Amino acid sequence: MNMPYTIDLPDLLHVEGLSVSYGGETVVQNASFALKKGQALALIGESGSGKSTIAKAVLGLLPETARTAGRISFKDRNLLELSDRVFRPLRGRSIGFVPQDPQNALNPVRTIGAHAHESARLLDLSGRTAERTAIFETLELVGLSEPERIYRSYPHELSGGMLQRVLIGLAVLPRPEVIVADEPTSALDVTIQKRILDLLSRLRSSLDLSLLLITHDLALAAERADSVVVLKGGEVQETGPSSRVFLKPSSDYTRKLQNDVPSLNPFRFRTAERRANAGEGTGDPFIRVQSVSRIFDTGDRQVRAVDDVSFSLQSGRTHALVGESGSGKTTLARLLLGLDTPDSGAITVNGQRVHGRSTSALRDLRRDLQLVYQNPFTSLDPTWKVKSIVREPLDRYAIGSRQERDERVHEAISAVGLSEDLLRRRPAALSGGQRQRVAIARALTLRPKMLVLDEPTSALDVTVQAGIVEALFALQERFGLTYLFVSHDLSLVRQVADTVSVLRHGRLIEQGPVDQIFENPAEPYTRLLLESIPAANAAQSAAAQPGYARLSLVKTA
Amino acid sequence: MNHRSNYIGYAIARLAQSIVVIALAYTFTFLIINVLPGDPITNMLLDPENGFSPADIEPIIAYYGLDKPVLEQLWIALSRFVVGDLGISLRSNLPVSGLVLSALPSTLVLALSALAVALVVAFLLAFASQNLPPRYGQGLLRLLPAASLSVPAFIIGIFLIQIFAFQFGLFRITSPNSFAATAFAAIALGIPVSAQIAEVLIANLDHEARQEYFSVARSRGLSRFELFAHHQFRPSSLPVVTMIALAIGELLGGSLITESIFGRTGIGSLVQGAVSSQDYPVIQAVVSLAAAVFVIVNLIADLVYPLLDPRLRTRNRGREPLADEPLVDTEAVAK
Amino acid sequence: QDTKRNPGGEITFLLASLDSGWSLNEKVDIYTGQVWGQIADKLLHVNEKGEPTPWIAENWDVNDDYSSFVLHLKKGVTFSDGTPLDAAAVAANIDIWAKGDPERGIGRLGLFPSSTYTGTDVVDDHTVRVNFSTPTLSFLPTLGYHKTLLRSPASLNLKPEELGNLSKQIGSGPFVVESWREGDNVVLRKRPDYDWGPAAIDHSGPASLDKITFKVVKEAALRGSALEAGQADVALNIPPHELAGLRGKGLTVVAPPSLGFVSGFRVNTKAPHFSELAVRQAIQHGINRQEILDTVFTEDWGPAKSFLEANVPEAGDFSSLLTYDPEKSKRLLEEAGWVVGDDGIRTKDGQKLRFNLYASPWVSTSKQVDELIVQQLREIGVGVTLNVVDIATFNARVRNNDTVPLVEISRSFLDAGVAGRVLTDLHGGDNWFNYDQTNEKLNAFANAVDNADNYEKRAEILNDVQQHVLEQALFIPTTQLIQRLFVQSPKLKGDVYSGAAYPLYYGAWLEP
Amino acid sequence: MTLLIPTPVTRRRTRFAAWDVPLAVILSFLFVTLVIAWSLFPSLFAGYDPYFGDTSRKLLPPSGEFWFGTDHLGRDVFSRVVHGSWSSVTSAAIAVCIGLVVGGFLGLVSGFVAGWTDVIVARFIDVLLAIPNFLLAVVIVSSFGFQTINVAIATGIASVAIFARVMRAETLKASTSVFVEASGLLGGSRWHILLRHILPNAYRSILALAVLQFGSCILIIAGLAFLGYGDPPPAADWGVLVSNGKDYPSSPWLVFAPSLVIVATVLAINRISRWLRR
Ligand SMILES: Nc1ncnc2c1ncn2[C@@H]1O[C@H](COP(=O)(O)OP(=O)(O)OP(=O)(O)O)[C@@H](O)[C@H]1O
Ligand SMILES: Nc1ncnc2c1ncn2[C@@H]1O[C@H](COP(=O)(O)OP(=O)(O)OP(=O)(O)O)[C@@H](O)[C@H]1O
Ligand SMILES: [Mg+2]
Ligand SMILES: [Mg+2]
Repeated sequence: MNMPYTIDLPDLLHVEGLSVSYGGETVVQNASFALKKGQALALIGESGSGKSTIAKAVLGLLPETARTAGRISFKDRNLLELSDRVFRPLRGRSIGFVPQDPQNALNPVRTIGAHAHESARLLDLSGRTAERTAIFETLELVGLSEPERIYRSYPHELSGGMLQRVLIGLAVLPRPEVIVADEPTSALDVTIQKRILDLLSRLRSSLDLSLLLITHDLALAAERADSVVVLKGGEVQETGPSSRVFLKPSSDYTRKLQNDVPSLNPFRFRTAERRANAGEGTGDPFIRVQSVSRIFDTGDRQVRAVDDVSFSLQSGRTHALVGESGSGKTTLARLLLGLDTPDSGAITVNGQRVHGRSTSALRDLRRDLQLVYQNPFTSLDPTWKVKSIVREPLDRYAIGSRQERDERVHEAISAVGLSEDLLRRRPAALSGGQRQRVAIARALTLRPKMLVLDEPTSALDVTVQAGIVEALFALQERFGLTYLFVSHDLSLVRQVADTVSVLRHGRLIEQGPVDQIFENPAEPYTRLLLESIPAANAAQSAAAQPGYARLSLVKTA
Repeated sequence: MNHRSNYIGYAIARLAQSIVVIALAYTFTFLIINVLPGDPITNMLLDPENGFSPADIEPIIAYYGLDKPVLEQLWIALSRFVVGDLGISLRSNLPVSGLVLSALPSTLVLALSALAVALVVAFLLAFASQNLPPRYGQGLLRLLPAASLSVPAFIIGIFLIQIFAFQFGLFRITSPNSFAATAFAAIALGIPVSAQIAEVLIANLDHEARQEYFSVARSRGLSRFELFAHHQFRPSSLPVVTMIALAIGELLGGSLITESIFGRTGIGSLVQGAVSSQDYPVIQAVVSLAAAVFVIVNLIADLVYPLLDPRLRTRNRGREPLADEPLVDTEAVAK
Repeated sequence: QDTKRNPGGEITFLLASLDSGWSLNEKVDIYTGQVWGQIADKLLHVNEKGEPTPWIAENWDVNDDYSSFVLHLKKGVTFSDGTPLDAAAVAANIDIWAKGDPERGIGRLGLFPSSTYTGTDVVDDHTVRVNFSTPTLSFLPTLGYHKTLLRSPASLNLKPEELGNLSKQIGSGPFVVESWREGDNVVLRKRPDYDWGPAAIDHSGPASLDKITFKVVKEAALRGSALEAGQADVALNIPPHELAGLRGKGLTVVAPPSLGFVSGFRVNTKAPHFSELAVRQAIQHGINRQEILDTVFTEDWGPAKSFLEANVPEAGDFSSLLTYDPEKSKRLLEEAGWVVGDDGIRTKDGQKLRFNLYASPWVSTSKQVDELIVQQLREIGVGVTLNVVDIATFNARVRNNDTVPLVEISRSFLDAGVAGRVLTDLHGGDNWFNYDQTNEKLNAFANAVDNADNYEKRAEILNDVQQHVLEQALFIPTTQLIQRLFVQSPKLKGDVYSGAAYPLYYGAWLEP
Repeated sequence: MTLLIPTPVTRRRTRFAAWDVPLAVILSFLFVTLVIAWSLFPSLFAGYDPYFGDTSRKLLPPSGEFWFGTDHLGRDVFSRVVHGSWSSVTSAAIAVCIGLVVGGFLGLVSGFVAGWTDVIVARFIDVLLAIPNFLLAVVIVSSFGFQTINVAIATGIASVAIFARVMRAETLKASTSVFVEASGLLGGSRWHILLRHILPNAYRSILALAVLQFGSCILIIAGLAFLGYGDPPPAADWGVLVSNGKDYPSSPWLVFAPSLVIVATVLAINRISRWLRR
């Protein structure tokens, strides 16, 4: 699957000194790199570093407001100089595109078939039936076993993974020479992500494609690409063969990136001491969930979102809920907070039952039990200033004097590592990472005993994620907090949790101390989840990275 | 299949709701009209030419039941309304249903032609707004809808008549139902509506052009026309269905002014006459008829919309993005 | 004259409304009246001098004290549904006029002297006798009124919901309804077997015009423009300021005189300050009638010389009582103790000389005239606030409201006896000046007019009434009232108007 | 009379866009300010008495002296337009206030309080929505009496539905949003959530709608005046001016001069609303 990295293949796509600016703002500066025939090149970098802009430049899809300089050579033509009319025949036929977000990449009012015919037309086949045959073949090629049904479906009738396959199919259908894939899996589950990436690799070798892969995940880039280009703020930090960049990063930025990838540093937050007394712990559990079920009635059928789940959690520890999307993690968290009522089973917090209480009793309970939402962009009221947001719970519970409240706000803000001058801003003027810290600060001002963290970092970059996780652990140390950590990112869970529950379709699959689960998964499903973690090229990095060796052990076990 | 029965259930519920709304509109109008003390008969007969004394008028008022308490009158009117009896016009002594039915076709013709004008103009504007190169005045063209929304409808009407009827003699206002006169009345009535539709349509087209799937479609090397037709225009035009439904109300209301200016008789002039003589049964009938038309058209729009927009066909499904995805990649396993 | 007559042709007549329906008695309004004049005949034709002339009644006998009338009907007259217009039909019509039919929601006819009516005897097929309990000088003129239309007995007996159906309302006139649309238009076709036109029209046999189309065009300005553009032949009630332009385009303006009161205001003497003679007289002389004529009207309007229209036989010329003399007005007010305040409005005992004026909702030019009067009265220090309201609001605010001193009058009649009926509330009189029966002089006048049993005697009394009312400034005339004004194509000839200014197109023809 | 279909947000908002005001919006603000100045201090702008004319100079066409010409009583039309702005502006404002307060309240209640209240209020809103705006206004004015204040009230009642609808949608949107649930978790009561979270978030759309409705209320009021439901003379409301002017087809400036002011005002207001809605 992995081609040896060779220098003497011809360049198919050559970017030289590319600069792109919008208005006065230059977002890509003097970028140069080359993609060789049949090879995969990864562009990595944090959000806003200009990755998509480069992809659009290659596809000739930059908006009219963009100004470009430099050269993008494709088969000896400078793509930047072609008019739209001349460029059009290249699109699809020579350069294919796989977009980032499969849900929005297909016209919702047209069937998959209608889309596919647009691509199939580029093959210049003799008629619609011939096109159909080609389409069905391609759909099967990308692993969609019922091509007729897919052909007739509308985009919203398919799952994200299926859509991403469809999109890959549409891209490869006209047999292009290069495929530009802009974060093709970042919107998908780990398990699906792996399948999609495997598919791309397979197609690349069987169809002799070159791949320009855009991602923000260094591990993924190292695992899937022959060479890597690291971008920051529109400038290229370093380029080189992926194994070299990955193992011996030459720029500080890449080193930092490498350091922040959880899968490469499984013990970053869990000291040896902590790991030593991992496990269930002793004494009365702070939280006890007993055979809880929640069934949703969606009109035409019932969804067992949570199905007979039990676990308990000691004070001061971190328990993780993992599972693919839709496995019932959020539902369980909401049940715990009393935002939803279970159909059966019981939940107690600190010995008190959560459900069947009056509103005010529930309110008292919640003082000790706070939630940090998955998406910091929707959980803060856009019309409020940060200071009022953080103060809101204090005001609501009428805690202390005015001055004490102010002090607590400042305390909480600095505890999450934000500077005071943000207090006067509104959420719109904050970055995603800053917002999530504000949300955590807000949850902390009441000095709760426990935080429920529902995928607190899944909407954020790896670097930002690392910062937030770091802050959370510092807080746990300081205040002895108890965490329920919900995530689908197993490598992150491994970094943070003491114990873990694996959920699937609402059912508990496996449960235990985190190291035990990761090193000795009893269930095939858990194993499959673990295998999906992108972890660079195992063989090459085993020696250099101890944590890595463990992962590869898991894989081969 | 379950969602088909859902759909039928939904349709029945909406229909019932519509009937309630129409009956409420009738009641509501009745109550509003009865705010002012006095009654139409007195106002009609106390014309100074007649020299009547109130005693002369009393039996007539009693004949029409206008001396009864308001709630009793409402009850009588409502119980007639539910069996479809709209009563007799106080002014012209003709059955209201006949009056309304004979006025309706003319207004419907006007409103539908206005709608046609509005759609044609709006779609042309929208098309030009996307495909006319900026140097040929695309910017000006985009200002047009907002500008024409600011012009009172009667100005447009007066202007059209003065120019086309009297200067160019293209139509005679004495035969307002002729093709040309109807066409110009439809233009006067349709322009504000077309401006609204054009505004939404242009905004939607711009919005679609910024959608991810638009640039993805572009990356498949589609021609300009294919792009416009399938990926920009088609999704943009769906909300127009809802707009058309809402515009019906505006067209019916606007017919008051247009009919008055163009000398057409229809619902608008009927209600205007009725209002000036407090012809209660006619006012109530026209208002509830307008409400009925509006409600029915909107009902149809609501029911048709899911058929046009595939996303809404499975509205209540809940999100289970990956439940039907095979867990294990069969192909990968096979290899 | 007949040599020029040109048979055939059709005309289009524009008017502002046709939505009062086609029911009986009071449902005939000034617009539907235009149509009725062509499709229904009357017993008499009353000319603009108020003189009754023969029509369906060929001649008539009156007893000495004007309380019993024998009408001799023309023979061979039929309604267009074929039923004969005989004595029984006439008696049925007169009964409906006098009594209405409350059972079917039909009111009596307002101007008909119902209170003294005792009944109609059918003497033979072509003779009726109409009886009253007291002298009723107004009976004969009333027969020329535009609402005393003769309709077929079947039409009189229609069910309530059919009364408004023009197809079922059958007359005996020179035209019959070819098609109609409620509130929009009526198309008339000539009746080929018609041969009983009024003596006042010098024509016999069927009408000359083949077809008349009445079409509603609400906007007055558009009626004028349509006429100008040759899209119509006659338009009713065009605003005066447009007339000069239309004349300039070669159109003819016809302003037939009508019998009635002039336009002006009756004074409610119960309103604050208006019991003071000085105030009333100051206003009488503070109004510049010439300026009103010059600004609002055209040469078709004449100045008011009394409160009766000049063509009413009993009207006198009292111009000297109606002069514009602001100095006199000011003097009168000063003498009465009204002094000008800072805001230019006169004050006495801390009360301002200020009142609300309501423009008549029945007269389209009233608003403009009143605007001018507001300006003029300001000159003499009287503050007037103008209100323009619809009929319903007018009735609610102006009737029986003793704070409104000036109430605009626009009223036509065919018999001047009405003038006696407005002075007091005797016998349900209109009590214009709100003295009830406290003013001896007015009481005496009212009785004298009511009891007069011949026209000459009554004319003398009415002369004194006019003198007194104007001297006392109980009525403040503005201008001659033109109830109906027609702008028409110069080709239209032979149109004749009734005393109430309604056209009869029986004798009309179009010049080629 | 505007149909409020949620249109997709047109421009990407950057942090400083709030300060970046397009020229057209500045001009619109200037014009609206001028109109407000007219209505507050008419005598600063108008040289002639708007209510008392000199009949010797009636019906003069526009000229250097009489910018908008004179009317049938010789009054300066420009002065009348300037003096009429107070009542034109206030009547539109009254209409918008009624719509805003009543409609806003109904929308809030029906969006926030579930159950029967919502059902009843929602049906009531449906009824108001189903009766064409203009028709409803005509019926109301005719029963309240022909006066500009009643016209304003009628127009306000007719616009209740649209405010209620938008408010309800905004309330529903806000009350199902995550930050509202979060506030509940943080101990916020229902009142607190309603007043501090839902209202402030609905405010922007409602404000933009109010501005937009201001423009269309001017048009509706003018339309009603055109049909003769306006204030009596010597009132100089813009709609009344147009309505009176239409009887003088040979003096077209009587219609077109005030119409021009109406069009310019509404255009400016719509532009501002669009800018607020961005
Ligand atoms: N059409 C545009 N107009 C102005 N600025 C833009 C435009 N598109 C992108 N930018 C800016 O250019 C910069 C680079 O954006 P780009 O989309 O290339 O980043 P990215 O690396 O793909 O980020 P992500 O990982 O979030 O997708 C960003 O600061 C972005 O705000
Ligand atoms: N209010 C609801 N009504 C109906 N079904 C629901 C509701 N909430 C959740 N579900 C269903 O319950 C199942 C579990 O949802 P849940 O949100 O708990 O998953 P999750 O594990 O948090 O997924 P993700 O990783 O995507 O956040 C899903 O199938 C979902 O469709
Ligand atoms: Mg990107
Ligand atoms: Mg979740």
